[in-house]
Amino acid sequence: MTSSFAENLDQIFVLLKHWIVALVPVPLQPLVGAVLSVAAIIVVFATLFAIAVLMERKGLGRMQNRYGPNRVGPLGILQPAADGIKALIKEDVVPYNADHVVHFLAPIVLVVVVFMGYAVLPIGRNMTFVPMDAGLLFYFAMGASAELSVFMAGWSSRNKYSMLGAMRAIAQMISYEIPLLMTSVIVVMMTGSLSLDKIAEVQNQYTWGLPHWFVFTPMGFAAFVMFAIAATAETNRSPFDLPEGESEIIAGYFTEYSGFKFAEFFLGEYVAMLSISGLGATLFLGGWSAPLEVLNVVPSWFWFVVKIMTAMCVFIWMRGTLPRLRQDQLMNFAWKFVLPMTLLDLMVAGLWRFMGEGILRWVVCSAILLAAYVIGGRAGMKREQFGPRSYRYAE
Amino acid sequence: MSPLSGYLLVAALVFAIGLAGALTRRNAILVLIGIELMLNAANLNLIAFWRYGPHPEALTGLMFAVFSIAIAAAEAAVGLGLVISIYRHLKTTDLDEINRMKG
Amino acid sequence: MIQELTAFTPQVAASGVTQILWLIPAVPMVAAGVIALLKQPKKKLSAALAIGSLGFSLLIALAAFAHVVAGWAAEHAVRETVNFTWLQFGTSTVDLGWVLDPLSAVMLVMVTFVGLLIFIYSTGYMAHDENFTRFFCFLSLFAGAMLGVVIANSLLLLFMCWELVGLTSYLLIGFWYQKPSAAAAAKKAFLTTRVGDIFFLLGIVWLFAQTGTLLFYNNGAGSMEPAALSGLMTAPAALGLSAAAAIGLLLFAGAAGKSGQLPLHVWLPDAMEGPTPVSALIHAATMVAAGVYLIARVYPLMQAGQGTSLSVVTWVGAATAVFAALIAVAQNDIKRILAYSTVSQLGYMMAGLGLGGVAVGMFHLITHAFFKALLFMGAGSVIHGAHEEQDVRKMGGMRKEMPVTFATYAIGMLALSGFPIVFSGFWSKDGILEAAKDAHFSKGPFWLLVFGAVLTAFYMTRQVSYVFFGKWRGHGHAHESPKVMTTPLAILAFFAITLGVIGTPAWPWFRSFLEGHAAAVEFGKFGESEFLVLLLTSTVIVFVGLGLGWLLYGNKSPEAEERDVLEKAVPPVWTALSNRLYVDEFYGATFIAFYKWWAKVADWLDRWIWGGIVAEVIGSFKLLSRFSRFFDNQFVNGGFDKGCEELYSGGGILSHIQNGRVQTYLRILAVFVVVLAVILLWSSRP
Amino acid sequence: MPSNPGDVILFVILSALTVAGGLAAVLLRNVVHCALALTGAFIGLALLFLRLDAQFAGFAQILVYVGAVAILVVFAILLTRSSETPATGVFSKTWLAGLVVAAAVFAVLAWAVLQSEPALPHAPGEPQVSVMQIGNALMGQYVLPLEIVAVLLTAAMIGAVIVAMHEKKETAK
Repeated sequence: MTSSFAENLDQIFVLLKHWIVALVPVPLQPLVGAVLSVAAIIVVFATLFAIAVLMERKGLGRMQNRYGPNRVGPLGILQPAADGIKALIKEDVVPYNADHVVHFLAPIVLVVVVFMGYAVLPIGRNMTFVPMDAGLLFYFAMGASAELSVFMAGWSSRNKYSMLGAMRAIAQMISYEIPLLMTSVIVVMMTGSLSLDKIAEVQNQYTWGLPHWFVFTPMGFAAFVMFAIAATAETNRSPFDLPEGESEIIAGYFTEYSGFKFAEFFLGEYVAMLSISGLGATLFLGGWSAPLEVLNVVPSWFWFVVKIMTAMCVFIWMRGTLPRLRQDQLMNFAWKFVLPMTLLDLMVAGLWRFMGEGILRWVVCSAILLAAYVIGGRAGMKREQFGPRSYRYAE
Repeated sequence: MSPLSGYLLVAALVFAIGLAGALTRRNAILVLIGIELMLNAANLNLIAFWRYGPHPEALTGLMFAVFSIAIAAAEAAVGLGLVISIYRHLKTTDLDEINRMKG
Repeated sequence: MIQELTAFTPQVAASGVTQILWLIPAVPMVAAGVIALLKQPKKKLSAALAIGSLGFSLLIALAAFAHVVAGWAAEHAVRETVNFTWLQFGTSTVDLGWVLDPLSAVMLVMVTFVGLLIFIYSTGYMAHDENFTRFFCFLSLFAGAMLGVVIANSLLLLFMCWELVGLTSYLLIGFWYQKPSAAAAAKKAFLTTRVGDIFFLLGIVWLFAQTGTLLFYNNGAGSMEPAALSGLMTAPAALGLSAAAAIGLLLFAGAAGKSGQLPLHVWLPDAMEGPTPVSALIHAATMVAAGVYLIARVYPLMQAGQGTSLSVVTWVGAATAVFAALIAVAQNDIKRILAYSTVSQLGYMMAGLGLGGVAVGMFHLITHAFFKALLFMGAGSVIHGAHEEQDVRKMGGMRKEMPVTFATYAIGMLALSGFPIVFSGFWSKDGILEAAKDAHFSKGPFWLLVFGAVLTAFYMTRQVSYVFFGKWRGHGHAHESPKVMTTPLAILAFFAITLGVIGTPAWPWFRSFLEGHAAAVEFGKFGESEFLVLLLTSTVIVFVGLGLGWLLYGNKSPEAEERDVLEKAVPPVWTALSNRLYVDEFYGATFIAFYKWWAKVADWLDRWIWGGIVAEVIGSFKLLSRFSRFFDNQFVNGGFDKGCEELYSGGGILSHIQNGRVQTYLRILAVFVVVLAVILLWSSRP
Repeated sequence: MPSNPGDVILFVILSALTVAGGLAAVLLRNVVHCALALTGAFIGLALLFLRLDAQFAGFAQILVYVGAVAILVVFAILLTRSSETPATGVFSKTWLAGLVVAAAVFAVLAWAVLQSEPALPHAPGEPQVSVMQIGNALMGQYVLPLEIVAVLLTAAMIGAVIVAMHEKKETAK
């Protein structure tokens, strides 16, 4: 009885959807189903966005030894609502010289593209909007499209700061997209599938009550670390928040946005963070699977949300802790450390496949990665002799 | 009309548009854009033939398209690098002015 | 006649540890490569890399050894191979592979373990050398190559690694290439071993021609397995030998070169010019053992030689043992004495292989590796302590200043001399003597080996008396070496004593392990009269040697210029011995002189005969070309120039199309595509 | 299989998007707008690929063209300062000849397609191809082309960097 109850609870949203869909005439059913799913995703993640923003503001406040928002509602918890209303009713200022059409399209493209990514994320057991064969590829295709919206925003504003911010953002996103892809390829190599459902499914196994998450394998762990770094950079979060470095270029590519369009960018950024956390959780942390076998009674979607919110906390924590990188450090880090390490990790993953079962591959793979990370880390820690930096323009 | 011929016509149209762009625009980058369009039209042809051909399970057309996409990426990188390099030497990307071999 | 070496059922499926066996040589080689790429003064890192890699190899070797022992305990004869095709030409293939069996497992553990100790010791010994990094690069490569020899399951792979060993030994012996003597010694080592290697290569080619495979073991299709061997035994060769015997002898020639057997031993003492750790590594544990190991590896082939090959091995070994021991008596360089002692002990091993089988020879190889490494490193420590002095006459009384070195050196010396019961050398040498006594074809080797044993004890006593007893005759003050050097000594000393346990007649564990049958403890064996007689005999032999040595040299402190006791007694013999029985001079007068003469002849031929022909040919071509030029100028060019002018003007017209506008080109291209398509469509219209 | 009206409408919409994007990419005066319109055409093509059940190729198209090529193009535009509309015409002096040639090419191609209409197959092939099969083919039958493409991409990357790199010595002169 309890297990059946737990199963029902696990599938409650799926059952709910089926129930509602069954109410409408047959020809309309696919359409209604799709609309329901999209609406659910938008509502749930917009809510999570609000919670995340509040968490960030409160948490950062705590870290910086101040209160954070505490006026709107009890303990300030209604602050996101206040922010939203403010953004909606604010005047929408567009620069005179701006390219109006592109300026208008940029935030829309960003939000659409970011929400598209959720189509393939398995939010719970049987809870993927479009269970696609090449889901991972789709996710990255959408992620790559986000760069274009950044360019559109930066270029159309006709503002040097916007342009600089956009260029920084694109350079950074392209540089870190490669390690992001490569780390995912490691998971793909281990599962043999590009489908995120399959990846989550594979990790939902237990030995001695412990889950088979990829983060618990040597190269999975190494890949997870690299993924976390690349994801932070990909979402332009501190310490990689140069594109919006307020002390240098005001607010980067969305300097010239105000009101609701600004809110869209804000939303896009946080939803992208949530979605990339979701991807990370799916790839490395077992997606919706419970951390212990006994905890399987708790619904799968709950675990997914717990995981992405934990990741958000880490994002916030990093923002409160780490100073911002310089542009050349950022690029050097991407191309000279993260990428080579990821490639090495990829080779180790291959080695892992070929070494077959047994304890030996654990030892060998761990040893190779550990050695590489220690040596690479030590080499990277050394102070280089920074001379005057030289820049290259296409003059 | 067969759905295949529809795809082929669209591909031909896109190819012609790309060719027209490559033939009429002055800016070297626009010429490259035209070439990309032509390549894409060819890809559409390949995939359409693969889908409607007698042996889709052989994957030939699809593979051809996938490789063509990869090669197009290389082509774009080198082509745009050349444009930048030409711009650096001649301070222009206008093809009507770029007619010397000597930099 | 051909019996498998093992009594248990063979188990051939390769286990996990066999699959990764290739890592054992590969890791040190990779480490060598990495060290070679390092910046020059990175001493710590290079030493750490070399030692770490060899340590890693040791771990795998231990795992492999444990695997083999486990198999043995479960009464499987483990012989696991991994083979793969390397080359394919026509229908025949050349396969490479590696093998894990008791023989290779034992060697792996010995080489990695002794090598590791030597590496550690080297960090102390070479600490102040400016080419420290290079040294460890070579050392690592050497160890890798040697391990490759050990695991090889293919004669070809073995030969490749064998040559790598040769190359790295050249590099290491000539490490101090600024010294002309070191450079010369390196060259000599390289060339001398090359002589043996040519025969070795001939043997390989012959074997391949006969059997079509160079793999040792390949599920019944290998060249060391009964099917191939019975073919070899029947195939005739020259001089009434079977092919098996002839190939065996050729391989033995290669082994003789590497292991310093009689006519080819000359390089080994000269190789002492290298740094002492190199001497220890090359001459104790690895390179010279490679020859012995090779014979052990191809032992089935040797057995198939109907006694011919094995008796040659025995006689050469026994002769070498006495010959080198004799020379060792009259040497004054501390390392040279040890070098000749090594040659002599290698003779014992060869004789042991020839007489008693793989286990007897290999047991002496293993115990010898430990105590000879110990002695060499002890000698290094002594040289270090005596301020780079190598002449034993200029030392003395060092037991007080260098207590640890003295104690360990004494253990090594007693082990080498075969001091009864306690030391490992006694048991291994005893095994050889016992086998020699039972030899069916001749008693000659037995007496030679007994005489050699007396000499061994004698010259070692002489050396130890000179170095550690009497009074100090050197300059400056002797001092004890650092911990990093003495600790390996202590470890080796421990094994020099305890290793004997696994090879006593009462518990012949080693023999049963190698030959693949269960071992039993029979203390009763000690009581058997036959054994007691032999025990007594060898004890007497050892004590005669020790006593004689002590009598003549004990506690005396002769000055350097003073003539030796024996020299006073029998001057001509002493002169001959101290001049190494004139072997080098003999070679100089015969082979080298012949080569010099032949080189002159070749030079003359090159200059006058071949050169002359070439010059004539060139002259005639010159003449021809003159004529051809004349023809060209007069007839061909006229018409050609005309044609060129036509082309030029035509090109002028065409060049108008080439106006430098890419879009024009593209347009022309497109127009012609259209034209082509139209033609195609028109022609294929239904 | 008679094509149902929904499919036809969808096809027309996607084709219109593609063609419109292509036309805009070729015709617009501002080069950045051209690049953005090109992206539209790419997306349209990717959707057409999806209609043809070529999921992998479609997503690869978006990833490569929208994520990389389009970005490269806009970078090139910015680096060569082409983003301002030039005062002189954007079309070359010989634009009419170009247009005629392009029209001729389209005419020939369309003629060829229409002429072969009766010979074309109407029903799509049955088997749905999974990404797994594509992966197996890439790592099996097509592994050599894959390796060559890898080498080509590396060479192209190095070549592009070298071609576009600033030559320091020349500026020093």
